[in-house]
Amino acid sequence: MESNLQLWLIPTVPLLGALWNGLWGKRSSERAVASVAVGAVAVSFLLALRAFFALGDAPYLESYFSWIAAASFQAHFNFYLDPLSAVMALIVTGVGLLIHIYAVGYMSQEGGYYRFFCYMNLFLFFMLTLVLAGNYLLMFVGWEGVGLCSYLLIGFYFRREDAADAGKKAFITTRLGDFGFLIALLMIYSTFESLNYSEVLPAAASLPVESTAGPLTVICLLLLVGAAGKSAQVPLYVWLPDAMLGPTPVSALIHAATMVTAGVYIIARSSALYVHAPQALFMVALVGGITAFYAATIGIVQTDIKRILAYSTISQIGYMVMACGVAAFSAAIFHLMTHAFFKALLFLGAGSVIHALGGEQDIRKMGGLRHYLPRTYWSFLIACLAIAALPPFSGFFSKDPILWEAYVSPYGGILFWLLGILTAGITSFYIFRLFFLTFHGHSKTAVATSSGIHVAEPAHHGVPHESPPIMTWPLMILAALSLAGGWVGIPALWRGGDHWNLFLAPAFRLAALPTEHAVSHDAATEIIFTLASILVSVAGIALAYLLYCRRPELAAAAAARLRGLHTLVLNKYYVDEIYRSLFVQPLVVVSRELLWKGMDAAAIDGSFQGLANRTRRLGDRVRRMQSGNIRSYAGWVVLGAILLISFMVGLAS
Amino acid sequence: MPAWNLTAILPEAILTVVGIVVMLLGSFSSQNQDRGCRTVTLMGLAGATVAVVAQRQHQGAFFDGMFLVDPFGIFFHLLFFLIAALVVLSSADYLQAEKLTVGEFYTLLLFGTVGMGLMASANDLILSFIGLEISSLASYVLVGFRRGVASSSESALKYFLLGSFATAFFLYGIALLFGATGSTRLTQIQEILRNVSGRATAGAAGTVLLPTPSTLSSLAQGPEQFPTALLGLAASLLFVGLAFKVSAAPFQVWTPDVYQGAPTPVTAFLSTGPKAAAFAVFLRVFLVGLEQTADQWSALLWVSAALSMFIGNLAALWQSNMKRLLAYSSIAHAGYMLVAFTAHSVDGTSAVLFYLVAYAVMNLGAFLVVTHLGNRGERYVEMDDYAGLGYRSPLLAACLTIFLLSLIGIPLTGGFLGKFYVFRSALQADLIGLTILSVVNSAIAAYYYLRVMVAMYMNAPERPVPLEPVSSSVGVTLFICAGGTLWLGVFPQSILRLAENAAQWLLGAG
Amino acid sequence: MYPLFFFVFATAAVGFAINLLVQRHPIHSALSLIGVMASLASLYLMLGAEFIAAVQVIVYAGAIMVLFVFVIMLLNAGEEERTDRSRLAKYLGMPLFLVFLVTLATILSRQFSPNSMVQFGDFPGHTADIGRRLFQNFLLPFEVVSILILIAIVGAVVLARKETY
Amino acid sequence: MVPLSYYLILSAILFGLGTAGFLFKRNIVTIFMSVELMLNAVNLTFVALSYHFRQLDGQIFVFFVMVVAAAEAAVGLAIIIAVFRNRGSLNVDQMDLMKF
Repeated sequence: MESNLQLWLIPTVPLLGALWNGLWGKRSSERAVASVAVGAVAVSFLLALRAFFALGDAPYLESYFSWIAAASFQAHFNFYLDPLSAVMALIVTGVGLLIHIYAVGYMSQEGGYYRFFCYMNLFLFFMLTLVLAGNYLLMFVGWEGVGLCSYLLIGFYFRREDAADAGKKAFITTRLGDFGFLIALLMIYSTFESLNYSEVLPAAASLPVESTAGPLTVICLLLLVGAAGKSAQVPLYVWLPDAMLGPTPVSALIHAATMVTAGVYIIARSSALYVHAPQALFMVALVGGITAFYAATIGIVQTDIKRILAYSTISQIGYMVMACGVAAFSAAIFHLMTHAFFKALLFLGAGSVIHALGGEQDIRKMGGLRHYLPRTYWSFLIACLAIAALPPFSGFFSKDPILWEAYVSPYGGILFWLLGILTAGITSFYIFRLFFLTFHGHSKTAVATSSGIHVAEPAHHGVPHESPPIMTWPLMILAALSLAGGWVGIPALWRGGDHWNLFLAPAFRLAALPTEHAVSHDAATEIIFTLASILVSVAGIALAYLLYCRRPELAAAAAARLRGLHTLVLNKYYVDEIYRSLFVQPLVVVSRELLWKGMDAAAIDGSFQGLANRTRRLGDRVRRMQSGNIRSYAGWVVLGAILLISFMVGLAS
Repeated sequence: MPAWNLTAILPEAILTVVGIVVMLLGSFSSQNQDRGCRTVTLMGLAGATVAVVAQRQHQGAFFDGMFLVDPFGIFFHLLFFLIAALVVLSSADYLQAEKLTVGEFYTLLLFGTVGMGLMASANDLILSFIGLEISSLASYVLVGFRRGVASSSESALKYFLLGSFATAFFLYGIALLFGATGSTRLTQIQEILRNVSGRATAGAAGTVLLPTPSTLSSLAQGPEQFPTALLGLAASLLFVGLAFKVSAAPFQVWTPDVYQGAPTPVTAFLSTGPKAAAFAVFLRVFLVGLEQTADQWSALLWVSAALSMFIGNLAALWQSNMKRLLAYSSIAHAGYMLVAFTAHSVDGTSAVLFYLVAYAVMNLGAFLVVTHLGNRGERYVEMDDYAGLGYRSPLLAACLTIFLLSLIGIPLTGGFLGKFYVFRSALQADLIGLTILSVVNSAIAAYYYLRVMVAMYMNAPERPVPLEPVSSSVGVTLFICAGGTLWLGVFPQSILRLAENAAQWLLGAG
Repeated sequence: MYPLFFFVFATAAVGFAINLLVQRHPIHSALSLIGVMASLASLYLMLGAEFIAAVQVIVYAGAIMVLFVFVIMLLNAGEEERTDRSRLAKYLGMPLFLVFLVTLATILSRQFSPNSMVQFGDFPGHTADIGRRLFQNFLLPFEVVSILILIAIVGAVVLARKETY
Repeated sequence: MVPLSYYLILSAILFGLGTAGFLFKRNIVTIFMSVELMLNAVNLTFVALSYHFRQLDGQIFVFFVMVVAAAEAAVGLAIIIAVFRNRGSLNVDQMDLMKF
């Protein structure tokens, strides 16, 4: 690494873009605003690409100036490039670029164009700072910054009261997590006397593995709190579904592809700490596994297209966190990347659908859109196949190692594998439910519109229409990536080169497992496991097909065709009903009544809401102390004095 | 050494003379009177700053050991002069709009600053007391400066009555400390208490002799003769007086009412200047004079810090008046500083000092926006009046956003680093419970600051509030405050080093 | 002889102080306060502080209290109304007062030995010594106090001036 | 001869009565007089301690306290006059324009 990479340029260029648009955007044309914003991201992407190819074996460090130089505390502005941060920077700028391009079309005629792109560029600045930072404090700067931008962008539609509330909810919930991070950071400093990765990570690697909870475990658990807040893990996930009130490109960029994965990144970044704190690692796996399963079940019963995708995101990040928890860090980052592709695609596709239907988000009111939105349809299908983890789509290659590691890793176990595989089945079910309801079946919207029930928006000309090319091109590129993005990591088992793991290996060298794999395994077992997971995914799709696509069509066709087949159809119908009552209905009931309404709405969301209300009520009582009466105030002073005196004198004697 | 030394009090002397000059200048009615007064005041502050900087070469104890020129005092002097200058700059338009007499306003401000300077440098409790009274009396008058307005004079009354009530406690504390140790000189008290506790193994309570002159010099009778309960009583009375002045719970009751009714620039001044001065006395009295009884008073600080944070933040959730909101937030911020104080270490003390600077800059800025938007007669100080400000006056809104973000504690602002040092020093002192409480509090606090931001950027105004054009003095002040807030967040070294130096000096480690 | 004087003046001081509380007209309260101050001046004399005793009478009882009486007359303040807007003072006031008093008195009485006695003529200091000490060791406070007085003058003018311009 | 503690207890009693006056009196002027009573109580402590230590510092403190009290009285009474002009009342229970 001889050359000077000028890493600082990567985040700074979007910052300049944000400043430009913030200062002059109001007076510029949409075209100028868009070209500045997109151009900034494109330059940043190219720079990230250059850095990626210049990457050597050893981590590359660029230090700019000393930020805090107190006698007892030092921190620098420095950036750190290793395979992990290089990959992250590429994902952030690459996906960011595509989403920016898409937003050029999506956000036109929305109002506040320049503001939107200003915030988006600002977001990229903070996200890249987070990813490239060379120490935990600078990472915290990015960490808080992305939270702030997320808040600004969720509340973008400032006229909507609920959007503003959602923004606040997101900000405050994640802040609770942020303070876990902050305290972890202080503890890291007091343990290692430094915040630089280049010093902390080797130091941590040289410490013995903590068999009982020690400082490392505490640090790791606090970091987990921070990660749970930002990455919407149980129990701090409540803000993410509400965050969907923001514009769709925001959901795609911040609440699916990049910011919400920061929690995974920080755990992977601190992998050297985590492998020396197995109890914390177990908690990570548990949180991830539970979140994955729990959020997926909720996804089944949602009807808002973006909320389904939100729960799906929570669930998929749960997967990544679980992968970290079983010390499969490179698998986690692999899934992070493929997820960024297909989830961004799903969101953008959903945005395209919403755009075409003039703002409609309820999937029960959609249907038959494949005829109207062919390009969206095909790209969406690829994304669905990818998330359902069918070979050869990218999701398959990234999800499979996680499931396998969950089973064989010394930190894993059959429990995590079961959670994972169940989630995989549910995932493919709900995503195809969404898919079939949206794109297949009858076009309900068109009917509704013509009968005048559905009041169309001005953009909606009765018939749904495909989005302009500037919106569909990013979809197609993302579709290609969702299809092929996984091929870089084809494992040896499938005669691949296992390039991904080899490439990322230097980043996790310090996190090399201190013990050998406890479970010995052979290729045959692995193949069986893989087949099982494929089977489960296919089963999920088939079920969704039967319930949401096949049945209504058959019912319609049967009436017109042979009468003899009718019984069969009825039988089929009957089977469906059995299916329904035996498997789906309980699951639906359980997940709706218990998990969603009971847990999600009442317990967790409710407890946050309740906490907020209680806090406010407490505040009301507190402010009654300020009665405005001077004599009462003097009474408080005397009361306080008496308490102080009795305490002090009581101590003295 | 001569009994008196002008260099030691040169800054105070300059400000006094300038104050008198401004007072005289103000009495001549002329066209450019306001401008002249302002220029002279600012020049005086600049001169005093130069004098303070020059004083770094002449450190030591003066006036029979009553007045210390040390890094701690110098740090506070610089802070006070900065605050005073910013208040002078930001009050120009306000005074004009409210038709208030400029000369007297600036005179009182300068005299108040002299009092604050004395407080920061005083090594003798009597001098601290007089300094406190000077700054308090000036504040009382400034609070009631809009004498035709009922709320202003009511504020002055509340501040005055409760302030002198608390001062009486403080004075009683001084008297009893004098009784317990035979001295009011802080360094002497420290010496005496060190000797006592050096011999103490088990300080027996019960009937004990007051130290007589002979015991003071030799302390021959041993520590069991030492009036520990009297010392505790004195410490708690001093605590009452000082906690009142920094508006720490449970002695914060006066703060919201006084801050709300006072003229806004005065509120800005009160929440930064006299508060910082009271902190200076607080730190000197407890970290120097009563250093040996730290295990007793640190528990008091613990409770007071926690209560201040909770009371300030919880009550602020309900406020719709910006001045009252910032008043409650000021209570909470006093709480954060007390957290670092509780740590009782060099780090903690320097965290307090740094926080004071950061808080001064951001809070003065926030109040300046409130002043400017309030318009004539402070008509528009409700949160609803801020609706849509983000579109109507983007720069003003952007500045307020910076201040609010800093008050929340977002990185790259001074407020963040301030909180960061506070939490760090608290953790290092193993105050884990208190750290968690302060973390919870800063999460609560985000809520009400965000409400203001939501109002500015996300609510449409129901009735657009008239916006006066930003004058050059307001613009310059805003720029200094906003720039300073960011500067402290990105390049904190210089201030931090000063703060650390001061803290080390105070705790005798440097 | 000494105890008798002490108890007479102490009782007078406390009695006048209680009277200050009990009286409903501010003028009566002000006169009671003058009584307290006179009693205290006598006690100062008994403690060997002649200068302070004189200043107490001249400055405190003389100047400051005259100011009070003047303001009371100026504002034509009548008897105070027994309003009860402060629930804290109404219900907790008495207990707070008693607890505070008892705490202070207990601590002070327990911290001082009964052997430390006060008697006539046992104090070495004189007024001349006060002057010397004031202008040597306490020069700075002495000078600085003038600022305080200046603030008082400016403040009084600013606050009490009528709205005429 | 009287024990020194008698003086100190007397001053504590006067201080306590001063606080009581602040809590119970309704007229602003009287409340302010209570504060003066408290300051007087502290002065007695200072003089008594001055006697005890056989040094003059305590008396000098009293001197300063008196000056401060005088200045405070001037400002305080001016504030009271301003309040009276605005509100036409001296009842402290009515001074609650701002609360909560």
